[in-house]
Amino acid sequence: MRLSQMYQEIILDHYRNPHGAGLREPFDAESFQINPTCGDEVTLRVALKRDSTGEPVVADISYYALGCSISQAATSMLTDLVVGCTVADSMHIVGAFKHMVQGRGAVEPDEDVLGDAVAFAGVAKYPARVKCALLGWMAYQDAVARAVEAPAGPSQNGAGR
Amino acid sequence: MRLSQMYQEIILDHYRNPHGAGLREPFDAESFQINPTCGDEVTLRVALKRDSTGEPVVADISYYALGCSISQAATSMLTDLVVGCTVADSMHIVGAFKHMVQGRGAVEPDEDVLGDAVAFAGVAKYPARVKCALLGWMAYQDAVARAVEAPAGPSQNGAGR
Amino acid sequence: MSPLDVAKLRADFPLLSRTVRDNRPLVYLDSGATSQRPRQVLDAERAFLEQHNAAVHRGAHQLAEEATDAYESARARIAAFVGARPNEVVFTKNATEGINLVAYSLGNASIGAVDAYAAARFALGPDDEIVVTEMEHHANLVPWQELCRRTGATLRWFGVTSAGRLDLDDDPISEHTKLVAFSHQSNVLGTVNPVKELVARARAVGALVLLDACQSVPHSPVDLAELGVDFAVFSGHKMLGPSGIGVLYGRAELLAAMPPFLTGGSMIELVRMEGSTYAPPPQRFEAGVPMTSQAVGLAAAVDYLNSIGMATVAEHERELTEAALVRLADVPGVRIVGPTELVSRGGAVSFLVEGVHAHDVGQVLDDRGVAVRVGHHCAWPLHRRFGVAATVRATFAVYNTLHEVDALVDGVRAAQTFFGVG
Amino acid sequence: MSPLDVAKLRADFPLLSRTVRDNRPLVYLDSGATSQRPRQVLDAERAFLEQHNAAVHRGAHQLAEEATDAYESARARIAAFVGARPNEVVFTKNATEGINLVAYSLGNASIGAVDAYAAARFALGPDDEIVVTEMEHHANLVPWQELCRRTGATLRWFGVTSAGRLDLDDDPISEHTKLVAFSHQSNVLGTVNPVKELVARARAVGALVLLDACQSVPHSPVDLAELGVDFAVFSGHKMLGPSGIGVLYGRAELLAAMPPFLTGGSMIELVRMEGSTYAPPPQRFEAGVPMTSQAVGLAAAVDYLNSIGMATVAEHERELTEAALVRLADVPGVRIVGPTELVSRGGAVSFLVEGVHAHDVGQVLDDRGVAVRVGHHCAWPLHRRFGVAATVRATFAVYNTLHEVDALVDGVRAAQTFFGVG
Ligand SMILES: Cc1ncc(COP(=O)(O)O)c(C=O)c1O
Ligand SMILES: Cc1ncc(COP(=O)(O)O)c(C=O)c1O
Repeated sequence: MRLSQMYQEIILDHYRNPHGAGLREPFDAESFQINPTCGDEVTLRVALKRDSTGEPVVADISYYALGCSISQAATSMLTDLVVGCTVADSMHIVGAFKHMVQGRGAVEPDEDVLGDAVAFAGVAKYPARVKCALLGWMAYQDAVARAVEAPAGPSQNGAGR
Repeated sequence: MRLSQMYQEIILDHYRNPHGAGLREPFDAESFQINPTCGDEVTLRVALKRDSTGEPVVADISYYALGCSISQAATSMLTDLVVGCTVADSMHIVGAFKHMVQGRGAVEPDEDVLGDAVAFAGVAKYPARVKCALLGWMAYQDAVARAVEAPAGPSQNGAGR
Repeated sequence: MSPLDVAKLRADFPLLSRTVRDNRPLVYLDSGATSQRPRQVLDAERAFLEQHNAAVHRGAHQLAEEATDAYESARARIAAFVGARPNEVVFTKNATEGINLVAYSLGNASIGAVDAYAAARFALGPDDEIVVTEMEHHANLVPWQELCRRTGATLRWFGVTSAGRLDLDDDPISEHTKLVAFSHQSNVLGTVNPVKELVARARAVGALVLLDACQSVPHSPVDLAELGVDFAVFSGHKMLGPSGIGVLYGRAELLAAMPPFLTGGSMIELVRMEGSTYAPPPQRFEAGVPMTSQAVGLAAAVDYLNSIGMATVAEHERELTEAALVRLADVPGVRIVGPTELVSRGGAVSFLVEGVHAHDVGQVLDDRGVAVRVGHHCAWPLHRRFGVAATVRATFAVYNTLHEVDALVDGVRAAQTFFGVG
Repeated sequence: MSPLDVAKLRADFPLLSRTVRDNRPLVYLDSGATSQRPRQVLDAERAFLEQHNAAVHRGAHQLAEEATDAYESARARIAAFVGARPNEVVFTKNATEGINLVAYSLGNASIGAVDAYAAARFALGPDDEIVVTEMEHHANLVPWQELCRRTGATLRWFGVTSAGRLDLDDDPISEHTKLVAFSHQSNVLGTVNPVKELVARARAVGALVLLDACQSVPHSPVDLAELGVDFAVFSGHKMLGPSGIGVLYGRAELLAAMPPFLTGGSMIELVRMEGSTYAPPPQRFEAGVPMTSQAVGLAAAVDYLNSIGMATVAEHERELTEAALVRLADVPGVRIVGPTELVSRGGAVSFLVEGVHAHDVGQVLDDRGVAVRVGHHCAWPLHRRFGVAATVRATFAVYNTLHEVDALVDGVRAAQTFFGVG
């Protein structure tokens, strides 16, 4: 059954018990993202700190999400993967995740980089669900960009001008 | 040859020697009509008088026309047919002419009413030329309507608002 | 069932016999988004293109005559289908363009030096109001928001009751109202709105009425003149016809007085560098080379629907809707969003499955070959009104069967099982 | 002749083998108005409709995925055909809509409370000017007249020399100019305008450039990025593709900053009753269900043209044009309106026959099976410039032959004989 390729057990687990859910303080930047086709939304905050070498590191990700199993599980898994990473490393993971889910099933995911998130490889075959998987990840990317540019203050995806 | 059905000798005669051409005074109303597809135009003036019973009669039609053989000849033939008629009779002729040329070749023209203008029956089979045949006739109809409403003053077809 | 041989009719629709996802027969329940085309429509368009194609209203050669005849004959047949006269039918690319056409034409009457008559009749300003409803498709909402932004007018709206009906008691129509725009049938709730009542209220204050007939014209007999609306729109692709064509109906007298929207070739009377005047309707509103073969295809769709009979179409779809409502109601955890009884109700059936997001329900259905729509169906404010982001929506057309309704209901149960909420 | 097997290629075009008027073989010389379609285009559209049709960008089921893929693949292939990126291609119903889109978007930036950035960049007011040319098709003239009327801006234009070239010495471009809009190739004169020179002049004053590429893209290789224009439009039906679809090209950065034009479904980001925000381009400019099968058909047309090679197409049409110019020049009493030499000249050949009105010439040609266009060809000011109401126009496509050029010239002589001016 094709369904179980997409909805792997680990995805359903994260969906039922999302990691790191809820909005917390303090945070350096916040991003609000929506999926205009289905109305799903996520508000995601990122808090950064500096490690011993002065490099920025992800201290916390907190979020409030309305959405399907895929979008909820993907956001949950994001927090597992990037909290504690340097910002630079986290961007590498985001890049690999985007590459995989947008790859139409033709991209061999790198488990070393993506860990459990390779479970989303099945989503890549369903183009309409790719945005679901990316919702939280795009919010993270946006929030980090804002945190690095000008700390604090909420935002919304800027396409609406 | 189908061409000669359309361009009957009498049409070509009127085209080469249009009757009543030129703009004359006095006149009761003027109408300017264009064919928006080809840019042909006619300016047509009508002068009315009253007959012994007080009925309005067409005293003169004068015109300046730019256009193809069909439109020029049709205007020329119009003047032959309606100058001297009562306005009411002329409207009957206009109606019969329109009916014939818009009839797609399915209308048997009434020679008693249309006289030489039955020569335009062939035009009815060429929908793109119907507007040519009607250009001067529509100008006449418009000018008469104006003359009856409010004498004198030029006009243009009113579709452009 | 109705006296309709659905199996025979389905044979006219090549796409319906295909399979999806590991060879499952397709169960197409998304006709509210776009319908499939019978080969009669495909054949009509192809025959036109192989034999008569030319630019219409422009040429004097035989092909141009034939193409113009085909195009205008299509207009006449489509007009007759909805009780209109040919010169009251303007071809647009879709219903959305039709609504924008009216909105921009009113906007154009409001700015710059247009003729005084059009300005007096159609201009909007800060004292004026436009009334819509909370159940509108974005196509019948956003253009009015934008028109208000441009003119300073105010947008007001009828709310929606929890039963999925317009709240007619809280009536925003007033002497300030210039236009009332609403859908004949909601594309989400299936609700059929009380057109005559709303027309009467609009008339009482001298307001114009625009009817979004996208979801009614394809599914039941509609006579626009009899309904008494001023404008109406619908789309070809939702009524077995081609994409890329829609219809704006406007009462002749109104179209004749309205300023143009899109400008260019074929809609002019006289053009000078310094300024132009415009042709009478419908040409005034059809700038450029039009969607010729699509008009021919849409007329073939109308002929096809007529050959079935719109009353038969409506009756067949009523049976499907009834079956869907009854059978879904039997599934614990399923909640219909919209009227559950068949009074003043068409065949859009939207629902929620407790504990399973609409996208996930849709995915399970898709895996079983059942194509439905999930999301807000371009009616986001309506979904917000019901406190949800997304619903699952099944919509029917004349080619659907009761067996397909069963496939839907079975699929919903399967989704519950899969996500452990069954 | 060019290395093109025209006879073989003609077999792809079902319509070209038909007869007209008492069994005369059709000689179709009106491709400048609309071209005919090869069966490859008809087949592609039909295959899409029989197998993959669904509403794009809206559904999550397999058909919707396939339809969306087909639609976006079409966009990518069409973009590549003109040197653009996919997100720089907006589908419209025809070229006319594309020009209106830009005009209305600028207009919308000029009125009401749009975002300050768009206003600063695009708003027009009484101090501003738009520059066109006297040889424009009405589609690239009237929308600018109307935009000026709405915003108070002033329209200026390049004149045309008696040789049929732009009078570049009398240049209306100034620091007031906000936009320069002109045709790549005149649909009447055949003149190819100096795009790079005009772009340089526009750039020097910070003005935007819109290129009407309706008559160039179908006939020669065009790289819009390389030409450096900001916007360009062309129509599917003039390039062997379907009617009901056109393309607006816009530089990505500009489209991203421009306010929307048509509003409704699929172009939104967030919709509330109180107001909405908009999706990024190209979706922002594609409201409603789009012309899906038509995009697929247009991409097939592009594939077809690519398989011939646009350089080969151009060379073939150059030979036809040369033959027409030379052979018509041999006929006493025929006057070409437009350049008579082949430098910077495409294949629209318009002419006058002394003593015979264009309509009458056209009628004689039609009687012999030769389909040309007569009238002002939607370029009335240009005709006025040359002091005539109407010309006869022959236009070529890749499927025309030298034999057909002879049929044209013979027909012109026959018209002279018939009207006694030969
Ligand atoms: C130069 C030019 N511009 C614009 C147009 C308008 O194209 P369409 O009618 O397809 O919108 C045409 C064709 O009619 C044309 O030849
Ligand atoms: C009620 C309603 N109005 C308007 C529309 C818009 O139609 P289109 O996208 O064909 O313009 C739709 C369909 O999407 C609809 O269901």
